[in-house]
Amino acid sequence: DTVKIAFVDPLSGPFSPTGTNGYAEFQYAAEKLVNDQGGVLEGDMFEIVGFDNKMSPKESLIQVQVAIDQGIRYIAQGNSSGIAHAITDAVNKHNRRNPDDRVLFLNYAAVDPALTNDACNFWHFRFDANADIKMDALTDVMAKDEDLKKVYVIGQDYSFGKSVAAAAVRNLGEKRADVEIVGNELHPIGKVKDFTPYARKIVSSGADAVITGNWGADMVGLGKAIIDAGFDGPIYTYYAASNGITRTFGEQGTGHIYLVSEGAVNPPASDRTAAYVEGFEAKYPDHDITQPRIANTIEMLAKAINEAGTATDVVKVAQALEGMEHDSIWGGKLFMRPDDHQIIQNVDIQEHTSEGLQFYMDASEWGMKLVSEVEMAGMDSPTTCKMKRP
Amino acid sequence: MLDVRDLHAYYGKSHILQGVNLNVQEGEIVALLGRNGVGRSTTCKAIMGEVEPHGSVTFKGQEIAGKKAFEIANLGIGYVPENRDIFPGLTTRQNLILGLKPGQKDEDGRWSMENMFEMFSNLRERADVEASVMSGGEQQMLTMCRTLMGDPDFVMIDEPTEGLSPQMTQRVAELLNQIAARGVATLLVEQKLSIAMDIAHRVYVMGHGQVVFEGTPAELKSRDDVRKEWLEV
Amino acid sequence: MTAALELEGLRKSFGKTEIIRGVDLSIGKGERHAIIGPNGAGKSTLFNLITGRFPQTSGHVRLHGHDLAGKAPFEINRMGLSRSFQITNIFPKMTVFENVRCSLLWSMGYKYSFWNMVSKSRALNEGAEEILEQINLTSRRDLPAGVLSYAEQRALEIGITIAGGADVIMLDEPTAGMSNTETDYIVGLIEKVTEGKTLIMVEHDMGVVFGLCDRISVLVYGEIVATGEPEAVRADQAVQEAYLGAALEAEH
Amino acid sequence: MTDTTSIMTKKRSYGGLSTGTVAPWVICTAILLVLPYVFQSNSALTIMNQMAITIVFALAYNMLLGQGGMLSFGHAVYMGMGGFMCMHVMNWVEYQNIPLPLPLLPVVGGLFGMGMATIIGSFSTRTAGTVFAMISLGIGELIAASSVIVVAFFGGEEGVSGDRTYGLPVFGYEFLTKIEVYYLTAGWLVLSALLMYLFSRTPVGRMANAVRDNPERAQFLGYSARWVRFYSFCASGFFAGVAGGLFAINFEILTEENLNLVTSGSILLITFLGGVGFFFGPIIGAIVFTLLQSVLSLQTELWQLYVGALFVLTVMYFPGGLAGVIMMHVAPYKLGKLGTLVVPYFKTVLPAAIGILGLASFCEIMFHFKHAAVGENDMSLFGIEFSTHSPLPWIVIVGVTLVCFWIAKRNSAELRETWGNANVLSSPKEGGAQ
Amino acid sequence: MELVLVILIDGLVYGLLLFMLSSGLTLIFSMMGVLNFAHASFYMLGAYFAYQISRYMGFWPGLILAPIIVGLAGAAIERFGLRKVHQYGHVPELIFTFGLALLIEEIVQFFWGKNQVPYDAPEVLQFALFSIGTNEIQAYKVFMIAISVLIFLCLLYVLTKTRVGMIIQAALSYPRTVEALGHNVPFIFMGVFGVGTALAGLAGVIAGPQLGTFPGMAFLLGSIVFVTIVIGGLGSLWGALVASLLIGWMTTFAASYNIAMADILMAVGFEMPEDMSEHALRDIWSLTLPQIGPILPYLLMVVILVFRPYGLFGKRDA
Ligand SMILES: Nc1ncnc2c1ncn2[C@@H]1O[C@H](COP(=O)(O)OP(=O)(O)OP(=O)(O)O)[C@@H](O)[C@H]1O
Ligand SMILES: Nc1ncnc2c1ncn2[C@@H]1O[C@H](COP(=O)(O)OP(=O)(O)OP(=O)(O)O)[C@@H](O)[C@H]1O
Ligand SMILES: CC(C)C[C@H](N)C(=O)O
Ligand SMILES: [Mg+2]
Ligand SMILES: [Mg+2]
Repeated sequence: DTVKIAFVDPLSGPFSPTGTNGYAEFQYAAEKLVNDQGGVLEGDMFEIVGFDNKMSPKESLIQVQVAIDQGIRYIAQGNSSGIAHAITDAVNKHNRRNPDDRVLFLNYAAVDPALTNDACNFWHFRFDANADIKMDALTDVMAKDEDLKKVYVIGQDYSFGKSVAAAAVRNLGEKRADVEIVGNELHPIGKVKDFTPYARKIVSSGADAVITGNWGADMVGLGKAIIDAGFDGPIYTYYAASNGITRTFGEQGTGHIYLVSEGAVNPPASDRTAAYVEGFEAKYPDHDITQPRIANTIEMLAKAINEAGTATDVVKVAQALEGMEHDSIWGGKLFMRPDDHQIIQNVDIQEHTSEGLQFYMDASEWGMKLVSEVEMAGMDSPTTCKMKRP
Repeated sequence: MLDVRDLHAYYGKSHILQGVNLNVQEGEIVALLGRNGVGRSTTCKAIMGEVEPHGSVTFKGQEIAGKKAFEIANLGIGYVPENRDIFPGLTTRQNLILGLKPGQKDEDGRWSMENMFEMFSNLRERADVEASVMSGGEQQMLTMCRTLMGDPDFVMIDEPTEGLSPQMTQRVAELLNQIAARGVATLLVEQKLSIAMDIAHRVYVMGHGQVVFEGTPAELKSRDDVRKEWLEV
Repeated sequence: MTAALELEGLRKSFGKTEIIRGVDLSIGKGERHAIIGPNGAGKSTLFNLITGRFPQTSGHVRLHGHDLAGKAPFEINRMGLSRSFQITNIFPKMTVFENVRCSLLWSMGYKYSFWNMVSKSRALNEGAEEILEQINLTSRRDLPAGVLSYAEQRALEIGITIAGGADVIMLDEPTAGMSNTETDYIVGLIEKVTEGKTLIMVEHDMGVVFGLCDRISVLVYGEIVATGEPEAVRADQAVQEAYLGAALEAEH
Repeated sequence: MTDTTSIMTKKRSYGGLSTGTVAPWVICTAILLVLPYVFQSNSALTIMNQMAITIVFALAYNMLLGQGGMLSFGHAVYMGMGGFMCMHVMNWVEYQNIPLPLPLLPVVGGLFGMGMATIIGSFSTRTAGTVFAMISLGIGELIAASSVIVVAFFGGEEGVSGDRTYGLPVFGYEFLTKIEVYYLTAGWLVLSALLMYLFSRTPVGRMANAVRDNPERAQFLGYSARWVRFYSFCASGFFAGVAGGLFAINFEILTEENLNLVTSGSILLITFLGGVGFFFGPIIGAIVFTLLQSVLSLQTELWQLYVGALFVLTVMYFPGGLAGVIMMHVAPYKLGKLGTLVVPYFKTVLPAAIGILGLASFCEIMFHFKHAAVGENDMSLFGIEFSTHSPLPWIVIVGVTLVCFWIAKRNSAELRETWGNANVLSSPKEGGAQ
Repeated sequence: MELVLVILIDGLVYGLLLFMLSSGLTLIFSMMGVLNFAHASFYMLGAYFAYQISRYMGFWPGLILAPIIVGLAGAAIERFGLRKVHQYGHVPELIFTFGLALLIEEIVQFFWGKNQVPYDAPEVLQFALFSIGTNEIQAYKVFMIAISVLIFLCLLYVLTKTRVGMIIQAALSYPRTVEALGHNVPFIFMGVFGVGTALAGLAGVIAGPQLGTFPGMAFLLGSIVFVTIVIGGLGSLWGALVASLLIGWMTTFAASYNIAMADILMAVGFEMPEDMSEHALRDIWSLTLPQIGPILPYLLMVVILVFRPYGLFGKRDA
């Protein structure tokens, strides 16, 4: 029988761009990396089942329940840490109350550190570097920039945005005590109609660089406003790529937009990587590989299932995942840290450009190019997670 | 001028007009009498196209049944509804202005706003007060004037003297005669027999949604049976 | 004994125009009093002042000796005064029956209670049915009030007003728009239900006025020019000119 | 807009509940009792619970809209506030182990919701109409926005979560399983629905209608329009709060979405879809909408398109809402002519329905054609597999759709005819005339 | 300080943009009484149409054509949808527009996808006209100001110099009677709705490049427009203008100054609790002006409605 993975993310509404893109990536990964390789165990195929959570915690919980009833054992979600908190909590309760149909929560993008610290639990695995780790990598690069004097930190007013801000301040403090944080503020998420005033503040604060965790419309809005206002320094971001963002920034973005992520595709790590991306671009022309970690998620799950020898006893699978090491299709190693289920991987800094690209984004002539890479970022980052194991 | 043949009208399920026949000639005043609820107002509404008419209504030899209300109005039919329908939020003057047909200017027609104010001095005093606060009687005058502003060739007036003081009632009677004098035909729905009898050239009596008597006021006076059966309880 | 209703130096201006110019009037218990006068004289305004619809500019209104200054309409109504409107004012979407039943609720002491079921109270519903009988609308019981013919709505208006059984009843042109025969019927009804109660009515139909009322006041331009027995008023010269004009002949 | 009372009072059954009024309640309760045996899966229970909650909320909302004529754009506030309070209480119960049995939690929510309503209502119910509507909109936005700011109470974006099972067990029930929660919810559903129904029969309830129709006249009947509004508002707030409590018990988490404009807006849509003119309208609305949202969205990405279309068509052709459609048939039923409609319905509504499905299929296939991954040409509709890149399915769908609509159109005249006759005591003339 | 000047300009731009939306809505909401929740959706349509046109013919044709197309669409919707619903009252109309908003959003996503589209200001206007301090003012912003002022003048003329306003207001209470006086009420309603939506469309055309053109743009502006005209007072064009500018400047200033509640509280003489993490009022202490900026208009609206129900300039009770 097939191994089903529930993809619970917004497939409709204002947040659907990230959702639908992730959905495509999951389907492609399952097909290419598992099914075409003959599946798991004795030929069981992966199947990705999409559930539209409309970016609503309530709907997420309903859909998760529906998924569980369909005999699905693996819940994948990533869009917004807020929802992730709801799901991880619900999954935890469910597994405690229904010992005989437990499920795993594969978090592929919700990067609020809390999820692998105070809010951690045995059933939650995060395949994305959390906000702290990413910020660590980001600030490493920034620290090298000698004439960086003033930095402005701005983000969305919710758990993720807050943790980005906190991490930024902490890291810069440690690495470049001389750099001054000229601004550190949060704006309501998805409510700001015109970012100009924020841009004005940033410009007149005389900042040389901006750090933001914004995503979706909040990212484009902020970015364009800042550049229009006449800012000419770098903008260090988490999610300023694809989903129309790259295309909208266009020429304006070159030399401004930097982004921290994993699995840079320009240049591709190997022919296998290149083939994988080409295949995807061919199959999904109006999507891009925006979340390379999704491939890792699928590969590691498959590996874990094979090691555990079962796809239904998720405890065994989870145990197999814990401490698993794996060679990522994007190059470099992957290590699922057992004590907090936070993946450790290479983190890349990339820049928005039109030169020297093998792969473009948004079917435009722009894309993201590797600037520098941090090996196994956050390997020894601390965690407060104390998880109860079954 | 106006010729109504076998006119039927319905409200939902209830069959209100069951074949009304009547006609009005140039410059004559025709009174439409009957008990409350027999369907006199409905007759006017049906002619005006406010309730769907079934049957034939010709005006100046032209079939108007099925036409839209504003088309009918622009053919020269004026209608003074029984419950006044003063437009709230607009002043007396604005109410009168709305009486003008699209593109029509004051002074164009038989009556100007000035004439109206002369006839009913109360209106002049209240010209720029919000009309909906005016006294019942004043509102009654206003509706009549509003319709006349549009310079119709034929007016249907539903209970014009309602709520008017005896004096004013006289005044309205005079006005109706003036209207006729200026060659405008009138269909008068009236409760106060006395007045109807005084000024009407011909009267129709309605009952059971049909016209049950037609003739001159004099004839009606002489016909006690009709009065007994159709006008009294 | 204190008068049922007492007006003292009552004045009302809208903006600069003064509509009621110092009205003094005292109406005894059980009296049937008519207020007549030309259109725009201020009769309805007077009603509105008494019933608290408008605040007066100056002067006093006393109901059974209590000053009504600053009281809201619903408070005044609770003190036993009920009125009808010249321009029909009913609950168009509710059924005729509901219209009447609602007008009984407060007077039957249900107030804002949410522990009584209206459909359960026999007194309430039969009371309502009775009113319907009286105003001849039983046949239209379950129609939305809005679809009644004009005169039917007028009848309902009166029904709602008298339903509460208030002891001071004010009617603003109750017979307007009714044919002579209807008029006669309604007058009879009014006579019956206001037995022993105080009635104040505005009316342009002299037949009704002279037939029904004990005393008449003539209001002209916001001032009372005459008050007294019908015969006296009818004889009054000023009244003749100001108001009745040729009307009397017309009516009788 | 005639209220169901007019139909009740016809029976002149003053005093004593007539079977006519009791029967529906008994039946509904019975249905609620057996439902879990029909739909046993946990997800079915989850969705039914969600329905029940929405029903309570929608009924509460209709106390304002349908009966009080007050249009609120911020009613989620009272449900949400009630819910949040319950979450906190739930957690206190857990940590301070206060002996508060879970089934009583909704009362807390209700009281808190009512508390909120009392505060807001004190100034918002002065008038109905636009002023009320806009104040409610403003308050709604304010509370929703502050929910992400005031983290201490609202828990920010993650919201507040708790665990219902840590309270003290009631008769050995710990509410571990969905089924237990279902019966708890169902119980509250029946109770609050009944209370709300009775409320609409009380003097305040009746006057709410009067004030809706003509606030001024109500004043001259001894009632202060403002107080009447205020009372209905508080009552509505209470039951909204109860719904919030049920939500807290079911989902064990409350977030900003429980307060925001979207929730407030959808409850308005739900209530209207069901039909504001009838007490049971919102119930139907809640059931249908929940199904659309949670089940249809599993079937198609276009579900919002269909929902939008549904609303537009409903208001255009059935302003009385779904309940209105049902009540339309009461008259024919009374005249014993319901039977005459069956055939025409079969001949008109059936093809129309197929036609609509065809139209939907067309949207689906077009969507698939435009947005599906390259090479994935196959899609399945109603269990039929086909390729969107071969002309045949397009032709079939378009053909079927057009033919069905044509048939429906042709037969609709007959339906209208029979419908007319079915509504009058007979005499075809009258019938034909409408 | 120069930032103030910059903010004044930005606020003006945003305010006038709001005005263009609200002016359209005043026509529809204040005059026809239709709570048109799809208004912002027409604004979105304007932006998308203009984007589509600009891809073939450039920005300027779009500026003219897109609003016209939107207006025609609006008129058609009135004619074949709203008109039918109108007779049932205002709530059904509202529901209708709700559904409409959903439909429009889905349709937009169907044709233009879920992502933001690259709809940009014309090259000729893509330069910094002047800069105040380090802040640059794009020429396009000045262009936006010009257009909005133009619109305002046109509307002022139509509403004050024609009978249309009166007719519609009268028709709200007694449509049949107005018709019986010879006015083609349905046609006028259709026209007004068309013009109103066209205005929204125009707003979209010129706001698209500035605020971004994506399926969520309608929802983002949805309710604020109502707030604007309610604050301004229903039926008052001047009110709409003043309120728009008020909100424009208010939100812009709020977003621009990080005034922290903590400072205020301490200024007033409160003690800053040392351990903030568990303090009950911690959120109040950490509150900053930009956080609450976006909700200030709603606060203002509630306050105004409570004390002055007919808004700043409204004559009738709102
Ligand atoms: N909208 C409506 N729906 C249903 N029935 C109506 C409607 N309007 C009027 N009716 C009924 O139609 C009948 C005739 O109404 P109409 O107004 O024409 O009476 P009328 O002759 O004008 O009497 P009145 O002296 O009261 O004006 C009345 O019995 C009334 O109840
Ligand atoms: N709110 C107001 N503002 C300005 N003028 C008003 C207002 N209300 C009434 N009036 C004026 O006061 C005068 C008296 O009105 P009122 O309704 O009392 O007259 P009335 O005696 O009832 O006349 P009728 O017999 O025609 O009903 C009228 O001229 C009217 O225009
Ligand atoms: C998909 C991501 C934009 C979600 C975001 N990183 C969060 O944690 O909320
Ligand atoms: Mg009549
Ligand atoms: Mg009067």
